[in-house]
Amino acid sequence: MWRSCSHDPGLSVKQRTGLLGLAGPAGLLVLVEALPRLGLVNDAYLPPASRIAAALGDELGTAQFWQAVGDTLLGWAIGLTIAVTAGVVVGIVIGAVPVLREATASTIEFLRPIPSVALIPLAVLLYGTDLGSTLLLVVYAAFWQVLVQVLYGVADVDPIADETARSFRFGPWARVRHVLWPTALPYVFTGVRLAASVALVLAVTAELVIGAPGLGRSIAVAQSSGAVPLMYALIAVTGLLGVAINLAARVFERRSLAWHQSVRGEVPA
Amino acid sequence: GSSGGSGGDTGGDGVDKVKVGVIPIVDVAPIYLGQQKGFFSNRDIELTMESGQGGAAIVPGVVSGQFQFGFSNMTSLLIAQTKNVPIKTVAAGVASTGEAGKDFGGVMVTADSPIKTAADLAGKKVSVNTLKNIGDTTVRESVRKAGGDPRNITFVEMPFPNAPAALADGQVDASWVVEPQLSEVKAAGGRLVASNYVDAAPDLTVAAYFTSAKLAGEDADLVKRFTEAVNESLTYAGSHPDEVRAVLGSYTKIDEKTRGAITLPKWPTEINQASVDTLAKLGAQDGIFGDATPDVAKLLP
Amino acid sequence: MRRAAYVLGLPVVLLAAWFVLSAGSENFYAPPLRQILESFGETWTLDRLGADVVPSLLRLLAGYALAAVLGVAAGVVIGLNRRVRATVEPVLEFFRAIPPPVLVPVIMLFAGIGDGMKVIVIVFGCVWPVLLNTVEGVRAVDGVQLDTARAYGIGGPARLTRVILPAASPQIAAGLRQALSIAIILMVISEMFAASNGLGFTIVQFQRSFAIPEMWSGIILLGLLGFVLSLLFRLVEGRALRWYHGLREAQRRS
Amino acid sequence: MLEVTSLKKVYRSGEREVEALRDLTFTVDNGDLVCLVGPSGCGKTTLLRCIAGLLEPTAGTVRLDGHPVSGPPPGLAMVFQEYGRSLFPWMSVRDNVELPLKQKKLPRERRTALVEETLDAVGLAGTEKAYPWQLSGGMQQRVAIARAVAYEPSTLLMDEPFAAVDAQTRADLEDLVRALWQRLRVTVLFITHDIDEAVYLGRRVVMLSSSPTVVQDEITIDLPAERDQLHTRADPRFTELRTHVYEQIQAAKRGRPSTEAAV
Amino acid sequence: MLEVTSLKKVYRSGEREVEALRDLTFTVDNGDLVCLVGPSGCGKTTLLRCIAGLLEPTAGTVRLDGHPVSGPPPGLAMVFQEYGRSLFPWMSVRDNVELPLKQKKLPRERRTALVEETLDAVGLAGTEKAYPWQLSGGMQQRVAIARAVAYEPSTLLMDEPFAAVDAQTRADLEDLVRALWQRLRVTVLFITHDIDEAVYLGRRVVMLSSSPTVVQDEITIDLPAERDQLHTRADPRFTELRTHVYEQIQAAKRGRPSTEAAV
Ligand SMILES: Nc1ncnc2c1ncn2[C@@H]1O[C@H](COP(=O)(O)OP(=O)(O)OP(=O)(O)O)[C@@H](O)[C@H]1O
Ligand SMILES: Nc1ncnc2c1ncn2[C@@H]1O[C@H](COP(=O)(O)OP(=O)(O)OP(=O)(O)O)[C@@H](O)[C@H]1O
Ligand SMILES: [Mg+2]
Ligand SMILES: [Mg+2]
Repeated sequence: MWRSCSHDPGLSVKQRTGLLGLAGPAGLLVLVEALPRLGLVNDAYLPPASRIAAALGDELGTAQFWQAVGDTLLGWAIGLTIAVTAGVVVGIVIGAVPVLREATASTIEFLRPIPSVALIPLAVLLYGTDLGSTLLLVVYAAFWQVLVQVLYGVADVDPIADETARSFRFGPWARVRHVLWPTALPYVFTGVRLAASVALVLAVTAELVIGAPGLGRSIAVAQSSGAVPLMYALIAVTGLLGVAINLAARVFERRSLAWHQSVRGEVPA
Repeated sequence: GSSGGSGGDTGGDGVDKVKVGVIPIVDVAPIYLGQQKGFFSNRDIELTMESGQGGAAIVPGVVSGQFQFGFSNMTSLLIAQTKNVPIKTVAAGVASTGEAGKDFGGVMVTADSPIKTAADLAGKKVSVNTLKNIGDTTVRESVRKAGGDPRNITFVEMPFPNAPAALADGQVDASWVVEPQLSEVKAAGGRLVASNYVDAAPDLTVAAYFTSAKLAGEDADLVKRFTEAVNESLTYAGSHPDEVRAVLGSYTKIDEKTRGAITLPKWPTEINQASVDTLAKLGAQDGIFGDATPDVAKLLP
Repeated sequence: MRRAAYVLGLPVVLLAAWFVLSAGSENFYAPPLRQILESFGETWTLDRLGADVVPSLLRLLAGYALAAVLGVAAGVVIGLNRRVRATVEPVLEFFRAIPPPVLVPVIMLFAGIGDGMKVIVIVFGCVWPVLLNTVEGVRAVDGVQLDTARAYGIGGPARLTRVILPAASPQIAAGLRQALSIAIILMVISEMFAASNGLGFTIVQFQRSFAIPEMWSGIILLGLLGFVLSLLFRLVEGRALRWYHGLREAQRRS
Repeated sequence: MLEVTSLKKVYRSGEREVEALRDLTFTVDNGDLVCLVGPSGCGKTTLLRCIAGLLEPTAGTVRLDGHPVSGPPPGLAMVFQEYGRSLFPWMSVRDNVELPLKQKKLPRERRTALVEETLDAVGLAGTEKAYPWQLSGGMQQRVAIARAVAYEPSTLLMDEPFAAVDAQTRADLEDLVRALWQRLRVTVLFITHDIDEAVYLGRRVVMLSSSPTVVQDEITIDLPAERDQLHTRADPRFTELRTHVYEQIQAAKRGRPSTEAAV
Repeated sequence: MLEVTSLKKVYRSGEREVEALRDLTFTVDNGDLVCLVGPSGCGKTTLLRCIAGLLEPTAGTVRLDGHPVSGPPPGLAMVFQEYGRSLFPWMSVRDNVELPLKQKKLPRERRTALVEETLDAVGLAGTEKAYPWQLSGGMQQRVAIARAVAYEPSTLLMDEPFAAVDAQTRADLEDLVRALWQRLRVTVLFITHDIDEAVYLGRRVVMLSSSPTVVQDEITIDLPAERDQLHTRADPRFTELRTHVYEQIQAAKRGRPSTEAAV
């Protein structure tokens, strides 16, 4: 007899969550397969999922592809590391010192919305089409994500917790380490996850627009060559990279935030 | 060999390391071919191709010395010249075939479009890859020549790869595209209504290789060798279309069938100065240089 | 007085430094600040503002508002329901990682090339911080507060509007704020495709036509715009989250 | 009638496993006022949460008027031990008290009247516009009490509701709860640490053992229904009863039922 | 010596202005144990915060051993009324207690010994690895007490530290505080609502009036230094003293000093 799998006592919660997680992408695949097949969109411009998959299959065999993935990930990882480190340090210093916070607020607000794409000429000027250009854009864009989250996180410190620390005469460093940091940590994680994908977006965009080596350039080449399935395949690879990065971040977050409300209990629906 | 700081880095064995900013499209096939054939290494040039998306990314790279040479269309170079960007062309890049209906770029419409001739484009929505550049000025000239009124054409900016879809979807009435999108639209049943490069000027020079004024002044020898190598490549490419089609596969993803079918441009070694003058005139007419007038002589070698 | 000093102090110092350091600049792409400021006045005339900045602003606001509504709504649903979260999270992460510029062609397939497309591009890019922060905020609502709501039969819409959203509001605000600056970035990106007016379009045109001082003046205008918008945002946030800031400051300052 | 049958609750989180309640059975008649006492950490709060339908028991059932409780039943109000966190910091005192009434769809005038009346009864007239975090601990706790009282519940669960208020206010609030109970005949289940308070307030006192928790003992408080702070507490029977409860609790802490005879 | 001179504190937030303390003057000798009682909301917590240097008074000064207090002075420990929020939810019970000791740079063995000893003393042996939010209210409060005690402060400020624990545990903790005080001669300032507790614990009791707050009265508890729960509380002098305090508090609530003669 058929039984709904979500009631199958043989499945653990984890497995069930995993299955649900697959349902979403599966639905997306079906949609992309169906839309062009049913003629709802022209399959020359959005080919069915199967053809995209085939193009991806071909591409997986080439060294060029892996080189591009490697280049993109390298730019992403270095850029993200710099941005997160800088964002956290600057955020905590600024957030913890009210005077600094007030004095820098307007400048931060001014610099933040300057689109990183506007920095392209500057990047090319400084670094040509090397990794440096990508890094400049990635760091600039990802930095703000982390910084803002850290600033909000620092502001969220429970006054009583902070007073407790002060009453035991924790020094500034100990207060940061034991009160500020744990409180801000959930925000930092959100910031890092935001920054991780923004960094990926910017890495690919930079490659796309400037032409630095990486997946973005491959996408641009595929696009200008009219290799539509390949273009979508590469876009999908970008997306999959994002999913993988997020998964890793989630696992790490769960480990570090076992005490936090969002992890310890679920809001009953 | 050179010693100037801005020149290519000189390797220990007297070889110049040279970076060229190019757009990875059909137009630059000769330089890739020439690299394969050793035309550059023969002249002690170790060539690296850096791909950039259009002049906006390449020109600053050349000016700042990140690239020694770059590839750009003539109108962009003319615009740069009017703004006193310190650059100078060093070699021809690519030219129109000069044959109406058989050029590597043109204005396309869908099969069932009411637009029959270039004159019908008047009052319509036409996509070009970049506004206020070589595309719209030459398309206007086509319309003018066909007896239409180019003033109220609405030009929409749309990267070439996106144009076929937009055209098929009816988002634009006509699209100016180049190869390989030209073949793509044709394959989908599209019709050519104007060969704008041909209409603009006979044997129009569409693009050129350039360098910074600084490098041109400091390392004339390197520039000379580069120009020679490019010219040899252009000539070779002109006479070996099959090899051109083959080399396209190495730096683009154009599939083999399309590579066989596309119309290749002409690769003369001389920049057609008359056609550049025409481009300058057309641009001035359409107001893309602002108040200034380009000094063609200052730009060309 | 003191506030003004705080707001203007650092920017003035930085601008002065830029002015002095760039004064003798020979670099074509980094002209002296004086020249940039001169061109600022010439470039951004009232006509220009009306023709380019206003349409951009309208797209920006439409996209931002839509993203805010969508992000909060979806964020609440996803945050409240573990199953929904498990189902949609991978897909969302997938789309989040795709750079908007490569998606524009796909969006154009469905939304055409008008303002609709640009608004969708903005929504697509700036919905993520709102969504993510809402999800996190909703998940972190204090358990005792939720129990209180349940015990008193505060359910349905009231539970949402009176308990969950206010409790998550500080974090939602963080997301909205980040979304604002991303929205501006995407406004520029979206105007790189099929546009014929707009601030982003104009800046890109300046860049392409080598009008470098004008381009810099556009970037400065973008910064100013972002600054003004974020000031407005802070004003609104300050009012909406008065309780929160009060709560945090209560013991410290009073 | 409230029936708690073989209730068991085990908290599991990671490797740590705590048996908060082992096997609890008792009933509370409608309109009764029962005080629950027991050592700290024995599971009183856990029990109250299960009764309110906020926590799912590991085993056993809770029934209210014959219906099994799965979520918070209508007409139930609860005062949480964590009074500070149970108030919504984004609402003024007035809004905190009024919100549940809005949910009950009471008309505006009735709501206003109830809010004023109860805030006055707990001695907080004049703080309507303040935010909870602008109040002292005891004041916050009284806001939480006012909220529960204004709700006019048919069942009222209170978890150490007077822990943070001073002796005098506490006495006043005790009388308030008794008056309310007598007037509206609500069923009250009241957790306290104060044995005198339990005896003074309750019609019955249920004593819980220390962990693993079972019902240690139960007595009916046979003091007259009319009680007042001075005379009732001076009553020799009061002293007898409180001594009995005290001894049972002592025994509970030692971990076995007292062998002394029941009162 | 702790000297509080003409202390005044006005809370301002927006239009609302609350005069929590009007004019408070009193001293606490080194090694003294003073209990503070007063109506709910009269400003006891505010006073303690000012003494701890956590809050800046509007007027007046606090001096400790002659030095004006501007930040938390060294050797001071405080138990907060909001015990739940004063524990760090991201740390286990052990880490919560140990962290201040680390800050004091005590060697590891000493820390371990202190943590175990104090957790044991407050009846929480065996919960070291739990997170605070996995504990009952009373247990959380005892963790906060253990943290302060383990710190071996020279000045100990406690804000209703036993509010959430049961009578028996409370009695034990009272004896713990007295033992600690006698052994280490720490200066203790202890806020409570329980008049019996104040009299049983203190060497002096300071009574605050209701808002606007001043010192209503002060008495020295002339009970023998050796106290125990059974005999001391049965002492007739104990009853006299508690009645006096009770009457003063009653008077305080009525808003004027009692006219009755001092004891
Ligand atoms: N952050 C604040 N903002 C405004 N008013 C406050 C604030 N904190 C306390 N108050 C007010 O100050 C007065 C004294 O508060 P405090 O907490 O010191 O009282 P308390 O004696 O500790 O009372 P309890 O015994 O109930 O804890 C109260 O009226 C309270 O409303
Ligand atoms: N969320 C939780 N996770 C794990 N254990 C818990 C949790 N909540 C409570 N416990 C444990 O359950 C037991 C009973 O806790 P409960 O809060 O019911 O006690 P209580 O009788 O209310 O105590 P108190 O009088 O101190 O408030 C305690 O040992 C506590 O550690
Ligand atoms: Mg409890
Ligand atoms: Mg207090």
